[in-house]
Amino acid sequence: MIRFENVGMRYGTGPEVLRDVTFELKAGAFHFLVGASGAGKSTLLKLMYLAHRPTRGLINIFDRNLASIPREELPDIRQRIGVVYQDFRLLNHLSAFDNVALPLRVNGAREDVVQKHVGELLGWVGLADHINALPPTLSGGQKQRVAIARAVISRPSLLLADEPTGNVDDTIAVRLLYLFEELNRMGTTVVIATHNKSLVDRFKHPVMRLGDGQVRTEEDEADWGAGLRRDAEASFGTKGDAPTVPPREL
Amino acid sequence: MIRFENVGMRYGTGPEVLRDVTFELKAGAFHFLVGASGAGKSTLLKLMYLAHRPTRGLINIFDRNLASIPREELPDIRQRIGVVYQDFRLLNHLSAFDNVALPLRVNGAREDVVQKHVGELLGWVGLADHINALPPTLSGGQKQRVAIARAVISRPSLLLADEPTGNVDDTIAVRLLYLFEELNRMGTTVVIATHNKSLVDRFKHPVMRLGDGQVRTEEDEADWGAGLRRDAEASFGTKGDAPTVPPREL
Amino acid sequence: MAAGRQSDIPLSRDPSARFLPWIVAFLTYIAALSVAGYLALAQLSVDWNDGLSNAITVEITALEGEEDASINGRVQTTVALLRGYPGVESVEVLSRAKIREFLEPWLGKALDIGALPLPRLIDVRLSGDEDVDVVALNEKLAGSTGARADDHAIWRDRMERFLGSLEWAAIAIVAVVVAAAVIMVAFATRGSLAAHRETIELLHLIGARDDYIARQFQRHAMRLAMIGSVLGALAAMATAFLISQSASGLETGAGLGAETAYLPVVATLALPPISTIVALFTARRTVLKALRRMT
Amino acid sequence: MAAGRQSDIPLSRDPSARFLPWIVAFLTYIAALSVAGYLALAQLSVDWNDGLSNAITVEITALEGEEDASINGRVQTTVALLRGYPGVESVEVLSRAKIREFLEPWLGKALDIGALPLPRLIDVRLSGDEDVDVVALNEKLAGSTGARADDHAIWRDRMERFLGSLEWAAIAIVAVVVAAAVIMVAFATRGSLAAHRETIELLHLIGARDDYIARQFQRHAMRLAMIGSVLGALAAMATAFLISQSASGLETGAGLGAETAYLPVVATLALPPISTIVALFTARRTVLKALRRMT
Ligand SMILES: Nc1ncnc2c1ncn2[C@@H]1O[C@H](COP(=O)(O)OP(=O)(O)OP(=O)(O)O)[C@@H](O)[C@H]1O
Ligand SMILES: Nc1ncnc2c1ncn2[C@@H]1O[C@H](COP(=O)(O)OP(=O)(O)OP(=O)(O)O)[C@@H](O)[C@H]1O
Ligand SMILES: [Mg+2]
Ligand SMILES: [Mg+2]
Repeated sequence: MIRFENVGMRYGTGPEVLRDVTFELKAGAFHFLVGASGAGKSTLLKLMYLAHRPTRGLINIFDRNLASIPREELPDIRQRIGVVYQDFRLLNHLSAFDNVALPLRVNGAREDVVQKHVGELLGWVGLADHINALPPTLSGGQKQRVAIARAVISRPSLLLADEPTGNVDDTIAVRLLYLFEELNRMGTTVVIATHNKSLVDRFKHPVMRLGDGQVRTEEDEADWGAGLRRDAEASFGTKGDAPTVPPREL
Repeated sequence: MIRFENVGMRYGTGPEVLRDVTFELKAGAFHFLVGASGAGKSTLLKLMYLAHRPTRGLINIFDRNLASIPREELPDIRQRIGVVYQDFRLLNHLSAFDNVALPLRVNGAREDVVQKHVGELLGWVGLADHINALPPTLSGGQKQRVAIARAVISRPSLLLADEPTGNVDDTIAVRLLYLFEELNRMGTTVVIATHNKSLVDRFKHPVMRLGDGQVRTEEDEADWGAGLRRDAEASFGTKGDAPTVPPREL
Repeated sequence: MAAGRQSDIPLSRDPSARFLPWIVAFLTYIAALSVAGYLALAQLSVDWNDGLSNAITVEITALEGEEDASINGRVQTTVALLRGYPGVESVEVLSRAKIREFLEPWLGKALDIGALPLPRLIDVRLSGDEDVDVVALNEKLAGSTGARADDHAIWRDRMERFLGSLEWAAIAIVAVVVAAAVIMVAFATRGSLAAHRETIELLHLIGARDDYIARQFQRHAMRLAMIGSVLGALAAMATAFLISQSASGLETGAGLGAETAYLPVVATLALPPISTIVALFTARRTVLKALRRMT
Repeated sequence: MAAGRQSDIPLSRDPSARFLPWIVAFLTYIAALSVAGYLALAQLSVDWNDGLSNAITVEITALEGEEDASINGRVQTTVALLRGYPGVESVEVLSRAKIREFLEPWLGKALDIGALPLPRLIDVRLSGDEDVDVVALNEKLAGSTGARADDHAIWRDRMERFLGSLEWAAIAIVAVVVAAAVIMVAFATRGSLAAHRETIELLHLIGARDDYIARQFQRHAMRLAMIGSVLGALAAMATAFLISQSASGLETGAGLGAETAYLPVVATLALPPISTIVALFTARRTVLKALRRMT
């Protein structure tokens, strides 16, 4: 699905944010991405959703070498990737509905399909009362849920979520994680960057830890929680010492 | 310090977000403000930092009736209030330094004072390496820390923080809470809206819970943590059933 | 909702939405008026030219101290000679009153025209079937009655050169106007691109193709150009109408009559579609070029 | 850092930063040229008027069949009479060559001027110390030699009315230009206010006073207006210089000489400071008005 090999990334002439990042995500994997603030989680995700090119190294996505993909084919690939941006990136002049409908419409979906799916999903994330609200009139957590709905509406093959629960309470956060797991069960590969320890502890998925510009894995050997299929595995270039975090009640 | 009496608030012709909110914050208090997403936490804070006028009811701030304050005196009052906005509201064209310096400069502070304090504070929140970075080049957590530094730089009498730890990990969150407590010890009244349960549990300050447009208090009777002075008290109009949450290790 | 589908980028709130139509209107106005002006003058000159090229004026000047009777004799001889000349249709001796009428504006009231020994003028109309060699005619006249024929070749020549430069001026103005329009549209489009950089980036990341984005810009530019150019064309037509009205009140403006006015109107009507298409392609090219430089 | 202190609002990237200077330059250019044009023409008319009001032209027309000798006699008598008239400084009979020279452009080569019985013209210069009653003089001349005196009153009158309307036109143009400048600055400022609404709101919430915010806008508008008006004034001066250069090449433009050019230059130099101040106050008023409507 995704393979990084000795990937390095720097912004402009700054220091290398990522160095020698090597890992592989199998199709259907579900990973948490953790690391200190400024460690490079968002940067790593940016590389995965093709917002940046790496300064060095090799990235394979959907089994194709990123460097060899011509510009015209990028939209097709991007349409298969759903992203929850850390800062939401909602379009302020479009209603919650139109924001969520955007990926479908860009994809050329039929309007009746759009109407059906978007309304349903917005209801699921608890925004049935705010379907026609503009983002500036939504609360922080409501915006975040619109952003999540937009990322999953088109059932992407790859879902990248950057701190998707920073503005919602744990009840909603758990519900959103269930949504992601549901998608994952239907075949979507999921990577969630988060600072929320309790979530990471509660949902026992493999953890990728970013530190010193490198990725290490922390395979949690505990049981995988009720009914969660686990057909994903990640192999990492750098094997680090994986501190085991005790599972905790919410 | 702050007194709300039967305050109601609606946006435009929408439903009442806050209804009959009545409470009092004594000078030097330290409160958490919790509630579901969309409950009205940010709205309540907006009323406190004078970004909105209530649709009804009485607000006293710094022992003055808000309704009777002429427009020309608002800047003086606002300069005594520090705010961490949920969406940061950094000025993208100003460096981290200039963003943090803004309240001092608006206040007419001398440039040498600005230079000294701003650099020191940015160092304290772990951004010594990013003093001249523009916000768009900062990570989510780094932006949040700039926003916090800007809110506290002028040692406000009242500090209002809206979800100030949503983008940082618990280590940094705790460090930031210590900063707020330090300010509180020097006399600043603090109100922190947050979804982060573990923080609320760890720092044993009184909790204001927003639900159904009303405010209820949850006085946590446990010990107050190492060396924290507690000269604040809040009296609330509506006494609700306060679910006691067991303290938890981070 | 269906409308929302095609306008993810809120272009209608850009400053260009306010200033571009006015600029296009102004440019269209200029272009329409210069083309219309050129066409009207060209038509006028065709009329004049027709008149002039079928006419010769023959002049007989009084000699020092010559009697009226003598001059009249010379005039009669000349008329007879001209009547027999091949290609000549009609010959008319201009009356003294007519000559005076012609000269008065030039000489003014200060000079007593009545006291002047005026030259006699003969107006000769040609059939236009044969070319009349004016040089040969002149030699013949000089040899017989001392009359001088003038085929207005100088005037026609001047007129032609004048129209030639007018034509160039009109072409130049239209070229400048088109260039200015292209520049302004490109300029406005680039402003909008910069203003909506984040939205465009998001659309890209969602998987929108360049064409999807460019279509929104080109539709926007097209709409603004259409509004502007229709306004400008209407204003130009109103102006042209007013001019032709007040001109037809004067004798000199007779050539601007209604029957020759359809050409400028057609030219003016052609401008809005042209502007619209120019705006469309300019916006499209500008956007696609800029988008290719983005990821 | 100190610069950052005063510019929290990134106005220099607004579209107004690009278009406002050009508009102000254009407006200044128009205003400068109309004022300069008016002043130059007014100066010219003063010169002409001085010349005309101290001069009378006396005309003696040849009678039907009158001999040269007879006319010359009448001319001599008139000259003598004029020389003795109170207030007359000098009297000069214009030579035949001079009169011809004057008439030729009007009559053209087609007419044989040599054959015309030209009127005699006498140029009379007055001392200007006493008012000369032209009507009385005319009666006296008519009674004695049949000569006619013309004090150009009609011309001077026309000239005065012409200058009067020119003055109004210049004032109107300047008024329109100032109004347009105020509107454009207000317009641009409101655009910037809308574009930076969030930044302004934040500054307000931080405790910035309206004056703190308005100062940034007024400084910005002032800078743009200054750049624009200096450009416009320079262009106007260059244009005026070119015109006066080419005009002084022609005889008719003698009045536009260097010695009278300082007034237009002063007027033009005054425009940039005026524009700058107008822009400053317009921007300030616009911002303060808008801010008062915000919380
Ligand atoms: N556009 C950019 N230009 C320059 N530097 C950047 C840019 N974006 C990020 N950085 C820097 O790269 C580093 C990693 O940033 P990144 O956003 O990937 O961190 P993160 O792990 O997502 O942190 P957080 O948890 O705070 O969101 C930071 O030091 C940041 O300042
Ligand atoms: N500007 C606005 N116009 C209209 N409605 C608004 C506006 N701001 C907020 N609301 C509505 O008011 C309600 C409360 O919003 P508020 O932002 O106060 O919630 P919150 O408690 O801060 O939620 P969160 O935890 O998600 O930030 C929400 O339903 C929201 O949609
Ligand atoms: Mg991040
Ligand atoms: Mg909120």
